[in-house]
Amino acid sequence: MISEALFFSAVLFTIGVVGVLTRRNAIIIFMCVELMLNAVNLSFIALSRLHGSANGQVFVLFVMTIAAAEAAVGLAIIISIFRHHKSVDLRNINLLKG
Amino acid sequence: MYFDLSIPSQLAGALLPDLILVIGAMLLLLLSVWRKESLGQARLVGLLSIVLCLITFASVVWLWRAHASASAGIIAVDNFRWATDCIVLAATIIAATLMIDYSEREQLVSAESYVLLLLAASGMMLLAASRDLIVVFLGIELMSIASYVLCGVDRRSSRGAEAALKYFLLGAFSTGFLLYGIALVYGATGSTDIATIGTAVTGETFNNPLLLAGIGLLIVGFCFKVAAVPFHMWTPDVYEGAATPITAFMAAAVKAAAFAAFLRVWIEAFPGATSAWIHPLQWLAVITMIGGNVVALQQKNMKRMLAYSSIAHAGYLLVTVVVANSLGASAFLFYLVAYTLATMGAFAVVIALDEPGERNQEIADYAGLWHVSPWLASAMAVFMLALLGFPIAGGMGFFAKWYVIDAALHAPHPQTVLAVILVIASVISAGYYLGVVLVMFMKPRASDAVAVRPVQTGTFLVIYLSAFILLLFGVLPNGFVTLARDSVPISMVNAPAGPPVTAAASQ
Amino acid sequence: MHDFLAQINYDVWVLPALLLIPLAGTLLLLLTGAFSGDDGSLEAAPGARWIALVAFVLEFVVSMGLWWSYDPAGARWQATFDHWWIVPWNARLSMGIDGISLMMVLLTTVIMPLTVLGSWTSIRTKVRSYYALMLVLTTGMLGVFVARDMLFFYVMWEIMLVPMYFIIGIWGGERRIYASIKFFIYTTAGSLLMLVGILYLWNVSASPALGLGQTFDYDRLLGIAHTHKAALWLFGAFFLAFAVKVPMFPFHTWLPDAHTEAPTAGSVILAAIMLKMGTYGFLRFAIPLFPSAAMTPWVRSTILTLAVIGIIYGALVAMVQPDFKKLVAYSSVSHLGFVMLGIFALTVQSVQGAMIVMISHGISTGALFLLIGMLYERRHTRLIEAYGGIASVVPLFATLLVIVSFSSIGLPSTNGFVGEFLVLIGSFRTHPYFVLFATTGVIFAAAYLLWAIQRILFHALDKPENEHITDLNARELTMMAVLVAGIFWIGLYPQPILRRMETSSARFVQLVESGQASMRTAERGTR
Amino acid sequence: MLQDLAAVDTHALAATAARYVGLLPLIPLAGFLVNGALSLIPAYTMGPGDPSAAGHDHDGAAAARAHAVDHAEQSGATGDDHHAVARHPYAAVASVVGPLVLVLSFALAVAIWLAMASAGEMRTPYVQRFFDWMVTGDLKIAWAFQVDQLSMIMVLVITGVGMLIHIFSIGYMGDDPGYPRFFAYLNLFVAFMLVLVLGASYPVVFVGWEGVGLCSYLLIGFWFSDKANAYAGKKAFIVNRIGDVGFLLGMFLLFANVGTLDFTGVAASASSLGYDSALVTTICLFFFLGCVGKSAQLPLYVWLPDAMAGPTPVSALIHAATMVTAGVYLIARSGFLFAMSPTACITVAVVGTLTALFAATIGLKQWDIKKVLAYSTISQLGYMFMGVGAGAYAAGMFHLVTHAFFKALLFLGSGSVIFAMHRAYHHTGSHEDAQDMRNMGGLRKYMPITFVLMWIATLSIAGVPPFSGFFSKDGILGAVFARAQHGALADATWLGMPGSAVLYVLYVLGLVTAFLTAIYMTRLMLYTFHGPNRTGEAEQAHLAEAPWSMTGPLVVLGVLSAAGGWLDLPAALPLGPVGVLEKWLDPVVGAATAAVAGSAGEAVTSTEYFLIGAAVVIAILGIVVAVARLKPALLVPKRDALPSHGFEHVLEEKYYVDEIYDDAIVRPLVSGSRNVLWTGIDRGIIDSLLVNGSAVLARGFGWIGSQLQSGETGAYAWAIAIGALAVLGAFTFR
Repeated sequence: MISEALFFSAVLFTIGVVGVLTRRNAIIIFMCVELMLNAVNLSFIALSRLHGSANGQVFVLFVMTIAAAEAAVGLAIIISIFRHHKSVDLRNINLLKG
Repeated sequence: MYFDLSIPSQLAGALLPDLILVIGAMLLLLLSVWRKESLGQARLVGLLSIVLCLITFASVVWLWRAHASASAGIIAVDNFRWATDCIVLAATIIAATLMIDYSEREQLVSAESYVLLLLAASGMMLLAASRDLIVVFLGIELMSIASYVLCGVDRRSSRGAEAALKYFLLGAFSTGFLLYGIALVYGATGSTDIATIGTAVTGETFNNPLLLAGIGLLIVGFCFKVAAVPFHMWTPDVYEGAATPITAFMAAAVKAAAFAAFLRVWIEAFPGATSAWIHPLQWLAVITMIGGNVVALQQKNMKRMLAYSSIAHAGYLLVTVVVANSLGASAFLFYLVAYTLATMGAFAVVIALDEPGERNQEIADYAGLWHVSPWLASAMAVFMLALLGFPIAGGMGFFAKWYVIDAALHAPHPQTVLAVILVIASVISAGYYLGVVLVMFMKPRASDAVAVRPVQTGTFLVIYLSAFILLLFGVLPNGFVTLARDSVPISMVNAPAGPPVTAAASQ
Repeated sequence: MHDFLAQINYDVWVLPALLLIPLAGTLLLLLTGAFSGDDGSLEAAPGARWIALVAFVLEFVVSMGLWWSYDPAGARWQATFDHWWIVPWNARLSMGIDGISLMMVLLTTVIMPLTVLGSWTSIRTKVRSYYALMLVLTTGMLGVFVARDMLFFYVMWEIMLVPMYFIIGIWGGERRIYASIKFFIYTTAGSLLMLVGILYLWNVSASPALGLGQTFDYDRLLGIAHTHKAALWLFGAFFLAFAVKVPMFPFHTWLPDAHTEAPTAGSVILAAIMLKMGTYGFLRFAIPLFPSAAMTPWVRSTILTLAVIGIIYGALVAMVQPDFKKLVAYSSVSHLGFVMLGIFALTVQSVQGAMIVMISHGISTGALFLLIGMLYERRHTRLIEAYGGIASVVPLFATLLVIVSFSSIGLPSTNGFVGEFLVLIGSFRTHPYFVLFATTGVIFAAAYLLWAIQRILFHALDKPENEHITDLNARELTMMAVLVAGIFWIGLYPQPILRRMETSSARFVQLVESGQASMRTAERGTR
Repeated sequence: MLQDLAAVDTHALAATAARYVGLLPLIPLAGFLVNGALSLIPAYTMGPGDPSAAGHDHDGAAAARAHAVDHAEQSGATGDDHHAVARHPYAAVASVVGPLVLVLSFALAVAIWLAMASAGEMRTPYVQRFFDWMVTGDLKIAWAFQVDQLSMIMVLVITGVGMLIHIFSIGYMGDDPGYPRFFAYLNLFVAFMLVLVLGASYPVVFVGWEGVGLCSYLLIGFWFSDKANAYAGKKAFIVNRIGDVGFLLGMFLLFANVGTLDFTGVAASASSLGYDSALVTTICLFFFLGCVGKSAQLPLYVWLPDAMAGPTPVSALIHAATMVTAGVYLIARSGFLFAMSPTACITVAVVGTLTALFAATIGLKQWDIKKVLAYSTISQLGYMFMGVGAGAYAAGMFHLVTHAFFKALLFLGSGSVIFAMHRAYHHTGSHEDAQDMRNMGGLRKYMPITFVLMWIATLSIAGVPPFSGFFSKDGILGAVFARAQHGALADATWLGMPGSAVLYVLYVLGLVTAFLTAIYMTRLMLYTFHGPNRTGEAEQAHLAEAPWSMTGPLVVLGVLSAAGGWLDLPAALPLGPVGVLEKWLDPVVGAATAAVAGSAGEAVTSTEYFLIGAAVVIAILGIVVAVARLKPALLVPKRDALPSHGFEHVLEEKYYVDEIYDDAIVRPLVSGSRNVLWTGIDRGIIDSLLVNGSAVLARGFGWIGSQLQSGETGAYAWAIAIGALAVLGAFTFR
């Protein structure tokens, strides 16, 4: 049971990573990151159950809170970038390089 | 003074400086939104945030002087924490000071940036204190989220926005790795408490793939935060795009706090798995030292050059993590003091010479600076030489590097090769640090060069105090050496510094 | 004299005083600069050079007491000074002189006032900074020569680079920037590895059995036995630092650029004093600390080969230089080859000879650079082909150039001969075949210098711009007089110098030989 | 040191004039200082305090000097001996000081000589120590002079002939703007030469040895504005330095094996080196290499003909009478070493003989009067080496002395001729070569005194009795013949050949050389003084004898050349006291001579009379042949002369040795240094490739790194992901 949960979590995490790597839209990338975090949350829950300790579940609560905060900040930043570039396509956003 | 961390009130006592800072920051946030935004109001918030930092600083010093100690728990009450707190707070004060001058110059009305600085600082202090991976995560996120916003604090700047976006996306991405790493370590050891993990990770268990993958992902997460190659690529862009005081803050404080947590986790949680992580970390240290320096050679923009320089310094600091013992921690702290002063001083000079809209930042713009403002150029030369690690003229920078090399040579597994590579990397770095000196002192002033404006008070103080402290303690580093030596994580205080090194030339 | 020196407790304060006098001068210059508000040009700040001159003359006067106070038959270290510095690391401001240091200190204090005179009119911008850097540089150089604490030594060793970097880079010639950065990086690259070596030594210096902690104390570090492998690595680290500084072939290419582009005083200091730090480093540190490594047959013969190559190669390359300063720079490579030969041949005569070559190279090459500087100041070119026949316009200059050149060639009765002769005759006893080749260096030395002065001084005066070069003035004659006196003094009666160095040189030889011997017995024991 | 002094006190010379021996070189040195100062005083006008500020100012003194130089340029005729004409303001002072110091030195030398003569036979040298020079470890070298019979001979020749040449120079150089400078150099030369011959140890001798090289350098390049002169001076010094390397190595080898460099010390322990050992032969050959350089022997003779670029008194004093004979002196001085190595001895003799022959052949076809004398000098030096090589140290020294007389006379005489020629050309403003014999002819009418004196010297050098050269040359040839018959050298083998055969060949070659000598000297006389005058119609009116200040010394030298033979009459011709010089030198070189010659003395035999007869016949034959074959009347002036052909041309071009050296050694060395060492290795490999190459490499990596930094967030994410994979991989596959 535990290995299935962990495997599932790993697959989800990988999907998130691949999404970040392949997509060029800032919002989609951000959503993929959220997917990664939630994959980890799944692991935490499973492991928490495995060890019979509450730590993992506490951790998940923190992660969810922080993810929410991150979402708030992130969307604000994406809006700000949209104001400047009229686009959230990362391919257009490379003033800074070298 | 003794804190029993299982009692909430005593836990609060042990977190006194953190609480002061957070509560103060909240109050300042209220103040900053209380009235219509104006430069004057923002300035007031800035000054108050400096005062708040000073109060926090005093409380840290008070606890430090009182030899506070505590039972085992989620936070550490030890000198390492206090020392890191002091460095972080000092960096915050410097950043706020620079921010006040910078905002005035750029007509940037942003009272909230000071509050964000304070919040980031509180995250850093939490990192310095953390003895539990949950706290580590909280600290990192608190610090990072505030930093994401800080990067884009100048809403008029598209470069600032781009920096914020890149930092945010990549930061969140790396958080995923860090978090996954924590999860796996938790899975392998059944605990998020660092000390407990430390006892669990021993010779027998460390072959657990869960644990190894966890350690590996933790390395990725931390290395992103400290900007180690190849997880560094956000650094130059973000440092260049962000407002200069924020860049200075990130280059010094963010890196310091992330490293503090990195070091503590490594010293307390994973010594049992040394043979597993030492080679990857060595390689990371090597490519960071070399990579940061060689790319810095190519830079034309001062901020970008300093960004790559900060990457190279992350490589030097990684050496202390590789060593991961009390000597490494002392070397780390000492290095951090010198590095913070030098790098923030350098950014302060950049701010002093800045033209509105962040122009006049190319290295070529500094040509002949010595002829028009000799003291500013001299101070910059001191910072450059300090970053290079040159004795006397570079002040503490030399002893910092010295300390790191000493830690490398004196480690239980002597890192002679790393020490030699560190030295070679330093030689490479001479190419660009001296390049700045050269441009300032040996090139003539361009005919179309912008006139140097009088340096604003805050910036002035930052530049010359930093230079003065660097130089003073570069001659007589006794005080800082003693402090650094006594400021190792609590778990190391009674442990020996490793077996006396015998005559093995290399490991 | 002895009584007077004893009465004023000379030995107690002289070394710190020597390090502090230049710093006081620097401070004075910086303070006057800070409050004057002018641009620091020669016209605006004519007093700066006087401050520097007074400081250097004072330094010279103070240092002269060492000549009498040093007792060759006395203690190993004299005029010692010891003060805490970095307590947690047990680094101390520990100083002292022996016969070898003594000569190097005096060489420095004699040359420095002359360099101020040499810069008197040629440095016209930012004079305060210039002289301040010269003063700081002096402290660094003297520090190297008197240090008995390895950390103190290293700090002094490195600190010299900065002022010299600025002196070359700001007041130098056309390619000054390239030359200065090359100088800095080249020498730093060499010495940083030595830093690792020093740290290693420090780490192994603790001996818990005797209750002694880690130390930088030179004398205690001398007593540490290393495994042969460790000794080789450590020697390698020190070797690189010193070999670059010497400079030994093939680590010499920074020198021609630095020498050529530096202002006159910079070239003089580089040649006369800073190059000697490399050879001094070998004498004081690299060899005595790791005798078993330094005297390993293949190491020794490699270094001797490089030394001999340096002698001949430097001379041959010097011969074809179109730029007189570069010619002299390559001649330094050749001369320092003799020093290295003498040091590694390890006989009392050869070591004494190496010391004399160090001193006399300082005098002769310093004088050559000063003379070139005087010419450059008048004609603004260093190219040999730009001159010709000027002996008839500037006879005093010509006379001095001929004297100095012949001292550099090593004409007997001048200083150059005494040093080379002692080196060669001493080295011949242990390494005759190396000497066979090295001795041919004296032919090439004559070839390159005579050819150069022939093209500068002699031939027809066929370039109109050379017809109105003015001859030397009183200031220039004064500084040359000092150096010419030195040339003949050492050439005719070097005995006072040899006597003062004799004990230290002999001790060096004996120390290395016994270190070698103990290594051999130890190895035999393990087999 | 005190003990040494005490030991010296007991010496027979301790309380005599010999204790002032230190003054001998100091007096000329003082002259040097005074004259040197005189030559610099007018130059020293207080310039502006700041050279760079006034560097281009046209100040008065500089202008005056520049004008003087212009004048010098215009009046300097092509290739002639006299250059600028402008009397130096302090010439009068220099005229007094310059020669006076030589007079004083000579007087002191005579006083010491008298003291020695009155002290009776003196078997040990009188060594006076002044102070330590280089004392360290077991090396002990002091400034010390050694007075003995050998050094005294040299001192007398140097100061005596030197004095005459100084006096000659007053007139000869009077109008030269560098007049005090000339005397300064000449005085310095005498000082160093005296150090050379008085030095009590090899290193002190070496001081003089190189010191005279310095003076030679300065004097050859005295008229330095002519490129050829400056070049010749440099060439002389460098070629000499090649020899000096041998001298140095000899000293090193000696010290490493004997532990001392004092003559007395080495002589005492020389036997420890082993008779005819490779070691002692090597030492001797190294020293001989030094002699080859200094005394212009094969293959290092090339500098001496060029050295004729110096003023003629210099040629007479340095390049004929004194300095070039230093090599002979050194071998005589080191007799105790050479006597132990027959191999080295024969080598010396062979090199000397070959040089003598070689130079004589070149002398046959030279047109420049001084060049003829130069090759003649090389040839005669070869004779001397033949003598000392054969262990006939006294004979070698004897020839040295007589050669000093007649060759100085020849040079000064030729100087007189050149002086006259130049003055004549100067009057008419002609730019002909004043030294080319084709422009002379028939000068006996105009310069009768010089004419007579030159003939005396010519007969002397040709070996016609009873002139001095006959006796000294005969002494050498006789000694070679005697050694070939029996003794250590006859018994030795040299390069696989029996010593006696080699020596017989040398003897024959010596005779051939004598024949050639007679021919080329007669040729010189015929072309210069006999036949019609080819100088030019206008110039003839101005040809005249030089003033008495110049002819006076010539007369003295003429007397010495004629009568010098009585110094050392052979036993076969007892025209007076026999073998004075040989007896005088016996305490110094007697033992060495005996060691080489063996026990058998040189009895007066019929063979010896035959030998003497042969030498005389050959000399006279040479003169006769020359007179018969050469037709001065057919000669045309230089400007009209046709180029020579065949072997004649090869001789005229001196066998192209200079060109060969130039092409085979000098050019490859210079171009190799420039193209291979400097451009190739130094700038190419070390600096560009390794030093700057590593910088370029670092920058290259930096450039790659910054290209990777594309600004694309996606790429950065990829970097993180790949990094993460790598880290995980490192954990997996560790």
